Formats: sequence, C-alpha cells, structure tokens
Amino acid sequence: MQADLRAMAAGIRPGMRIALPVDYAGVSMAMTRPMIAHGAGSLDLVCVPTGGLQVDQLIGAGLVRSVETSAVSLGEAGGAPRFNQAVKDGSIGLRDSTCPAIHAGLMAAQKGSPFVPLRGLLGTDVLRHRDDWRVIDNPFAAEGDPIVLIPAIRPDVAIFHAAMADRFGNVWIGRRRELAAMAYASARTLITVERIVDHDLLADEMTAAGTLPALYVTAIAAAPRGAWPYGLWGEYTTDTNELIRYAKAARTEAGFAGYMAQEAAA
Amino acid sequence: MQADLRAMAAGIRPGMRIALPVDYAGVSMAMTRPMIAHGAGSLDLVCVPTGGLQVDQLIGAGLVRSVETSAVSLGEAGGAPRFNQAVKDGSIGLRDSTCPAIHAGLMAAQKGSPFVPLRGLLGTDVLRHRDDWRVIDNPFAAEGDPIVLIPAIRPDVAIFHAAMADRFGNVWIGRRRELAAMAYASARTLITVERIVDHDLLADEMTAAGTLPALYVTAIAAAPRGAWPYGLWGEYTTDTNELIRYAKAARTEAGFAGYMAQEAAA
Amino acid sequence: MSGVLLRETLIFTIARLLEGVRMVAVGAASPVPAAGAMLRRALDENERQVRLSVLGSVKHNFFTNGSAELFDAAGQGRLDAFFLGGGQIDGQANVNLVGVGDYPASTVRWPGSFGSAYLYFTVPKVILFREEHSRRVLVDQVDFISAPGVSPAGVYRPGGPVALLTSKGLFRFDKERPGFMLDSVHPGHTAADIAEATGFAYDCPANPPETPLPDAAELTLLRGRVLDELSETYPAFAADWRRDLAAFAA
Amino acid sequence: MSGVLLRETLIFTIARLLEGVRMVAVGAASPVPAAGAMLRRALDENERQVRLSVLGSVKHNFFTNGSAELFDAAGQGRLDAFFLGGGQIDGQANVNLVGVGDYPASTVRWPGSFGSAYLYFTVPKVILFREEHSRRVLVDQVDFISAPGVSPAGVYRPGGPVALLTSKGLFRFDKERPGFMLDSVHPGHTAADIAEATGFAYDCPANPPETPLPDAAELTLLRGRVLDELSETYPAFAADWRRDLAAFAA
Repeated sequence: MQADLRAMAAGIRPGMRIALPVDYAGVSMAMTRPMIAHGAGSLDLVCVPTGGLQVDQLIGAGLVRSVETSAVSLGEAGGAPRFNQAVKDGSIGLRDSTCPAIHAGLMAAQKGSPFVPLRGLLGTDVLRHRDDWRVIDNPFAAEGDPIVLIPAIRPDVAIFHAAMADRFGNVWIGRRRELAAMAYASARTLITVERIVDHDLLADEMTAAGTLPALYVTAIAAAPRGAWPYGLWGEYTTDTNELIRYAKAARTEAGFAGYMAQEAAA
Repeated sequence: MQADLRAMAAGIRPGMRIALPVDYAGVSMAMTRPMIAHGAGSLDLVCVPTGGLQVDQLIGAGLVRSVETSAVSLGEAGGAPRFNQAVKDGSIGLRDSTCPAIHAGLMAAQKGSPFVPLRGLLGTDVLRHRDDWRVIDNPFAAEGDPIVLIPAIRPDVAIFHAAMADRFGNVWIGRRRELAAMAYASARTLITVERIVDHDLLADEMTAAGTLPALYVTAIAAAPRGAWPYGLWGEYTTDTNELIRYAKAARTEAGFAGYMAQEAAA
Repeated sequence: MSGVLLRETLIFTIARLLEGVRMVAVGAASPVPAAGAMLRRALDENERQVRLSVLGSVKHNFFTNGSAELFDAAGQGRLDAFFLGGGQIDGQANVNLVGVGDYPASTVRWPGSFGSAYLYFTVPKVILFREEHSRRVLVDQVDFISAPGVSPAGVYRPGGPVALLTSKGLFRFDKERPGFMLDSVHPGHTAADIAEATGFAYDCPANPPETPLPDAAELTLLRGRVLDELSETYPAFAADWRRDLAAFAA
Repeated sequence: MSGVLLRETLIFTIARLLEGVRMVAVGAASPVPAAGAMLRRALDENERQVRLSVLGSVKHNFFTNGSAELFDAAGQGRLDAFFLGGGQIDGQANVNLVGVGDYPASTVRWPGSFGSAYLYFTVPKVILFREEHSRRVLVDQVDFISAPGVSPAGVYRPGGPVALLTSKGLFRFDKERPGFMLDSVHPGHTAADIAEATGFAYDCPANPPETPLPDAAELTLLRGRVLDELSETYPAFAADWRRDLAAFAA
C-alpha cells in the first residue's frame, strides 16, 4: 500500500505542473508525505479551484515554485500559514485567479482548445497581474465588447482521492465532476481511493454515471481515509480539530517541521 | 398521461429554438405527436448533435423552419425521407454543422460565454456556409493560427426522454450528460420519463451522480417506453423494424400522412 | 421593539434584501447569509420556490456537476443573489480578498479572490456582508481589486453590488453615482458612530432610520424553523444563538 | 493463399493499418472497422492495451460524459485512429458526407458531416473506408467538402488521412504531395480494374503488389475470437460472415 503511494509519487518530476482539488472534493492527503519524501521540487501547483492543507504542506516542504489558485486557506481553521509566509517572503510565484477561470482553463484543455473566453474579470487586479491572459473584443458583438480569454491549463499530473475504483482502473467520483475535468485536462492522473472493488463500475449504468473511465487514469492506490484530515464527499467529514492543530503548529517553520515529523511517526 | 404531454407541448410557441438529442441518448418520441397536435410551427431545431425520426416527423408535419445539425438519418433504416425531401425542395433552412460544434455552442451557453473556439473546420464547406461563425487568429499563438469561434446556442426549449424522475423534479440521466448540457443551455426543459419515483434522487450520492437537478427542469411527464421506436440507453433497445416501416412509408408525403394517422390511432 | 438579537437583525435584513429571488448561493462558512436565505425561503413558501445552495455542503447542495456548476448557473442567469465579504471594501464597492500592501508580496495575505472576480459581474444581487465595521475594513481605496464595484459602459455586467451590511448598519449602493448611501442604522448605533467607523465617503440622509426589526411572526419563524434548519449545517453558530436567547430570557 | 474472404482481407488490412494505436473509435454501423480494431486488440494483447469504442453502443463504450466525450478525447490527443466513409472522396482526400449538387438544395442529400470536420483534423490516423469502388464515389473533386484531406501551413492539424481502403484495393495518402498512391490490389482485382473504377488521379507503381492476407494464426483469431466478439454488436454481419464461411467449406 505505502509502496504503491511511493511508486506513484516517484512519477513526479521536478518542474511539473500539478493539479490538486478543492478541500471538499477529494484531496489525496495520503499522497502528500510520499510526494515530500520523493522530493521532486519546483512544482507549479494548480488549485482546482482553491487550495488548502496539502498545498500548504507542499509549500512548507519547499517543493513549490508557483501556485495558480483562486484562494488558499484552511477554511474554519483560518489562513494557510506556510502559504502566507511564502507570499510575504516572495519565495513562491503567485498566479492569483478566480474560481471559474481555473475551471475555464481546464475546460479548454479538455476540449483541445487553446483558450476559452470568460466574462467578468475586467477592471480587476487579478486580470492586471496575469500576463498570460488576453483581452479581445467579442467578435460577435456589434460594438466593442471586451472579454477575457483564459489559456488552456494542461497539468502534467492530476492527483486526487475518491471513494472507490474497480480492478479495471475505473474510478467512481460521483458528482464531483471537477475531478473528471482535472483528469481530462492532465497528461497523467494519480488517484488514491478508499477501496478497490471487484466488479466493473462501467457494467452498471447506475455506477457508470459517476465513473471516470480507466482511459484517463494512470495509477491507483488504495489509501483508506486517504483524505484525512479532510473529509470525503459522501463518505466522512472533515476533522477540523486536526486542521486547527496544524494551523497552530505551522505558524513557524520549526512548528511545521515538528508537525510533519510527528505525523510521519504516527 | 396524454394530458400531461399535451400540457407540456402547449408551452411551445411558434418560432422557438428547440434542442433535441441524438437517437441513442433519449429522444422523447412521446412528445412528437403532442407537438404536432399543438401545431406551433416555424421551429428552429438544434440536433444534439444529430437528428433522426423525431426531426423527420416534425419536418413532415410542416412545423420546422430550420435545422442546425451535424446529420439527420434513420441510422440502419437509411436516410430521413421527409428531411431529404425538404432539403431538395429548399423548404427548410439548413445550418449544417459538425458534432463538436453543436456541443461547443451549448457549452458556451452553459458557461454564459458568447462563444467558444473549436479546432478543425478550416477549409470545409461546413464553415463556408456558416455566416454566424467567425474565424480569428489565436491571440496566444506567436504566428498566425486561425481558429473558428462558435457562438453560444441558447435554445428556448430542450426536450428529451430519460429513465426516471423523482417527485421533487430531479431527473436521472445517467451517463448521458449531453442531456444535462442541453438543459443547462436552454431557457426551458421538458422531459418525459419511464417512471417517477418517490425517493429523492439527490439524497443518495450513487443516484445523485447521474441526476439533473430540478433547478434546470421546467416540466416532467411520465411516458413509459416514451423513446419508442428508439431505445433508451440502459433500458431498452431500438425497434429497427419500426424505423424501417416508417422509412418506407414516409418516402412520399401521402405515405407519411398515412403512417402518422395510423400511429395516432394505435 | 426590543429583545431582538443583533444576529437576528442581520439575518432579517438579509431576508429583506433577498426579496424576489429564486436562487441564492452562500459560501462555505456563512451562517448569517445562510440563515437569511432560509428565512426568505420560509417567508415565500406559498408564493415562490427559493433555492439555497451552501457551497461545500453535502446536504444543502443541489448541484451535481462539480464546483464549476455554481459559476455556470450564474453565467446562465439562474443565480439571483450571492454574498461577498472582503478584507477591504471601499466607497466604490471595490472588494479586496487578496491582501494588504504591494501585491504580490502582501504584508497581510488573505486567502484569495475565490469566485468574486466573476460572480460580482454576473449575479444581479450581490450583498456585501462584513460584520466588522471599522476603518480597517471600510477603506477609501482597496489595496487590490479582487472585484470592482462598477464597470465602464461597454463592459458586460448584468450583476453587481446592491447593499453593504455590517454590524452597525445597512448601506445601499447606487451604481450610477457610484457610491454608498446609508440606508438604516441598527439599534444601539447612531449615524455618528457609523461615520466615525467608516473609512470611505458616502451619502447620508439627515436622519437615517433605524433598521427594521422582525415582527412577532417573523421572529417565531427565525427562532423556530430557521434556527432548526441552520443547526444541521452550522451547529456551533446555532448553539451560540440558542445560548444568547436563553441568556436573554433569563 | 486462397480461401480468405474479401471481408476478412478488409478486416485484416484495417488491423494492419491500426498497428501501434492505443485507442480507436468506430461509428455506429461499422462492422468491418470494428472487426479490424478487435483483431488489432487481439494481436496486441500481450504488448499494449488497445481500447475500442463503438459509438452509440452501450456495451462497447467506456465513455461516461455524453456524446461530446469522443471529441474531447480527440482534442486531448487520446484518440489515435478513426474511420470515415463518404458519399464522395476525391484525389485530395477531401470527403463529402453532405450531398450531390449545389448546396444547400442538394439533388442527393446524405445525412451530414457528423464529426468529420473536427476529427479529420485531430485524429492522427484517419482511415477512409468505403467498400464501393466506383467513379461515382471516388471523384475528381467532391461537391461539398465536409472535411478536407490537407490544410495549408499554419492551420492546426495534428490529424488527417493515412489510407483509403475499398473492396478493390488499398491506397496510401501522401499529405506532402498531396495525393493517393496505390499500395496494393486485393486478390481477384488488377491495377487496370482499379484505374478504370477510380475517378481521381493517383500514383501507381509499375507492379502494385497484392494485398497481404492473414496467415493461419491470424485467420484463426479472426474466425474465432474476433467473430465471436463482433457477434454481440453486429449479429447480422456476423451471421452473414458465418454463412459465407460455411458455404466456402461446403
């Protein structure tokens, strides 16, 4: 099991662009420490569409070159301490975004399109700081109608956690379809799951409806409660006390190191 | 039952743009005759992404002003006779398209965007005859990189057939997610179903994964075997003999009228 | 009328602001807006269906297409109302959710803009809700525009801010001028208090009225059905509220 | 080698053309391409997983995102091979699926372009397959370009035609020239037959070889496993094939 996680993490190379899901959609916390142990750095993270504990820990471990996100926080446990410190220090690149722009970039990749347009954004400092976005006049409008174009986001790897997979590599994601969008858009997709079942998830229309086909899946490893301390949609709830414990500990670099060492020992 | 279908059909007004699904995704054949009986004409049909028997019958009944589609046929039963005749006569407007362009137009509407780009199409006569499409140079490319922009398709009404709905207006569409796309893009959505169940389809994550929420549903009517003679994905298969019987009958206007009268009597 | 808690005044005010909506969404940790929407839903029960989505909630969620669906629904014009907070809000209703100081190396960094840079443009009724009413929050000019209060002519903008609600009062936003106008003052505060605590200029009538309070029937709904509904999603907030009511009764 | 049916030669030729693919999709009523892909899958079983999707089939379908997913997969570069027919195909590999005569009032109307105007651009190996080999189908210039064989420099085009297979022979397509070259002639036909039946100009070697036929092992796979697999989706075609084999054995 642990070997599986390490083997999956070993596929990550320095400088890769990694897509990670929002805290309630299925964060593969089980992959965080194997990624840190593996040590591939200079990662460009894409939060779909926001980041939390996993992003904060990867930053704290020094693996992150930049973060593209519409927010990073620990939710009820407050701000993300290692992220906030890195921002103050200027030690990571920031690509501040807005939720639908992240979705739009992934959708462009899913469709094989170089970009998709997105309303809103005009006059924001979000747009002003994104030199990788473009503004054109909507060619369908009679008069000037500026609109932002978001380029495709094509991650090298998507990593997330889901309820179950089958022996054939199909993964049940239920209604968390942003996970499918991440997989469609990414070259490789690494998935941890609560359990691996014997029956073909595509054989029954009821399960097929919530299934990401094996076609988009690079590797799967079982990791029970693999989203902890986050919850897993429809399975278990977030352990907010643990998030608070982390938030307190990680206020300092030493506290962060202590927390991570302790977690590794546990 | 019949009253429900007639009430739903009564919401259709002359000149509306109507989205209809591909033959294997859940065609509400049960709505065809109520629509013809209701008589609202000058309809602009959008086939998602191809049309068949229902489109042919609406054309035969004289209700159709134009068809936007990437194909119309009766599949194994051959060409669509009333469509083909109408094309020869020049009695309907044609917006020949290609499957992903129909999907792209609906996606633009789903996203609230005025357009989305689509690769391909350059140098085709499909593009040459679409004065509602635009070609621009991809603003993200270093050199000239022409790309087609497809405007949003925002139907007034989407009409389809699905396996089940619940008492709360949620509809289970399974993996036929083009039906959701049609509903998202359309102002109103009329749905016939095999059966209406008592339990909330959103209460269980397994059924929720394949459910179109009531938010997008205007009206639902039960119509067992309501896709016949088409099949319904995961439920029953197409009655090809009936399609062949129709295809033969509808070669002439009189034969079509006879078939429709006979079906009404049955 | 006395005996109404501040949080009840806020919830009731939000319910008033939501009059006429069909669909409202609230963020993950937003008990007051959620309660306001629940009260609106209860008040409208026999006239109109009010749909409420609480982001990130499994229970109060009717979306099935991932976290993009809320934004899609807004783009389709199906989402009538949404709430935004803001580390800073200025007199042009510009909202800053990113940080203080020179971006990107902010001296104080907040989580980020979330969906504000889109929803502020596309949702017809955006209600700015921030309990802290201070010159630290309500500033003359935000340090970073996550989402602008108004847009120049020619910019597609069916949505925008309609009001700003704080622990002291309610402002309406006039997008033509553009700027805020003090609409009412919550019990226990004065126009002068508010002027003192507000870092931006705004219009103020000579004698701004007191914020309307719920009547007995509305209060019964609030303390009964709404509090019960809220308990499922925000147990801690609901327990606090119940404690305050008990203390008040004692 | 005698004793190989024409349909077996076609299926085997398609399997040869599909060498190296990871994912192939075939249209709804395409038994020969489907069988070719099934043979390829069987031949590669121990080396590489070949995924086959039959459009509109519940059974041979691993898509779960509606009918857009095939096109999305092509756009993502995941779809290696696809088949196109065509009411008309010309010497530039332009394909016409729309009709004969002046569009829009075609004198003969075919169903329409389907996904060709996109997939011909995005799928690396598009195999043109049309059994009828006649001057009616293989024309000098199509009446309507559903999808063009080649595109000018600067047009995004990772995909395109690689071959044209008919009941008489196999052509390879050279996109540089551009044009077809006769690659092989099926048993029972000659280069002269083919020239007579072809309405466009093409390159022809002095002595075009005969189309390779399956060896004994391949034939066993074809008539065993592939025929069995095919029966589930195309029972009528499989029954015909079995009848032909029985007649041949008799």
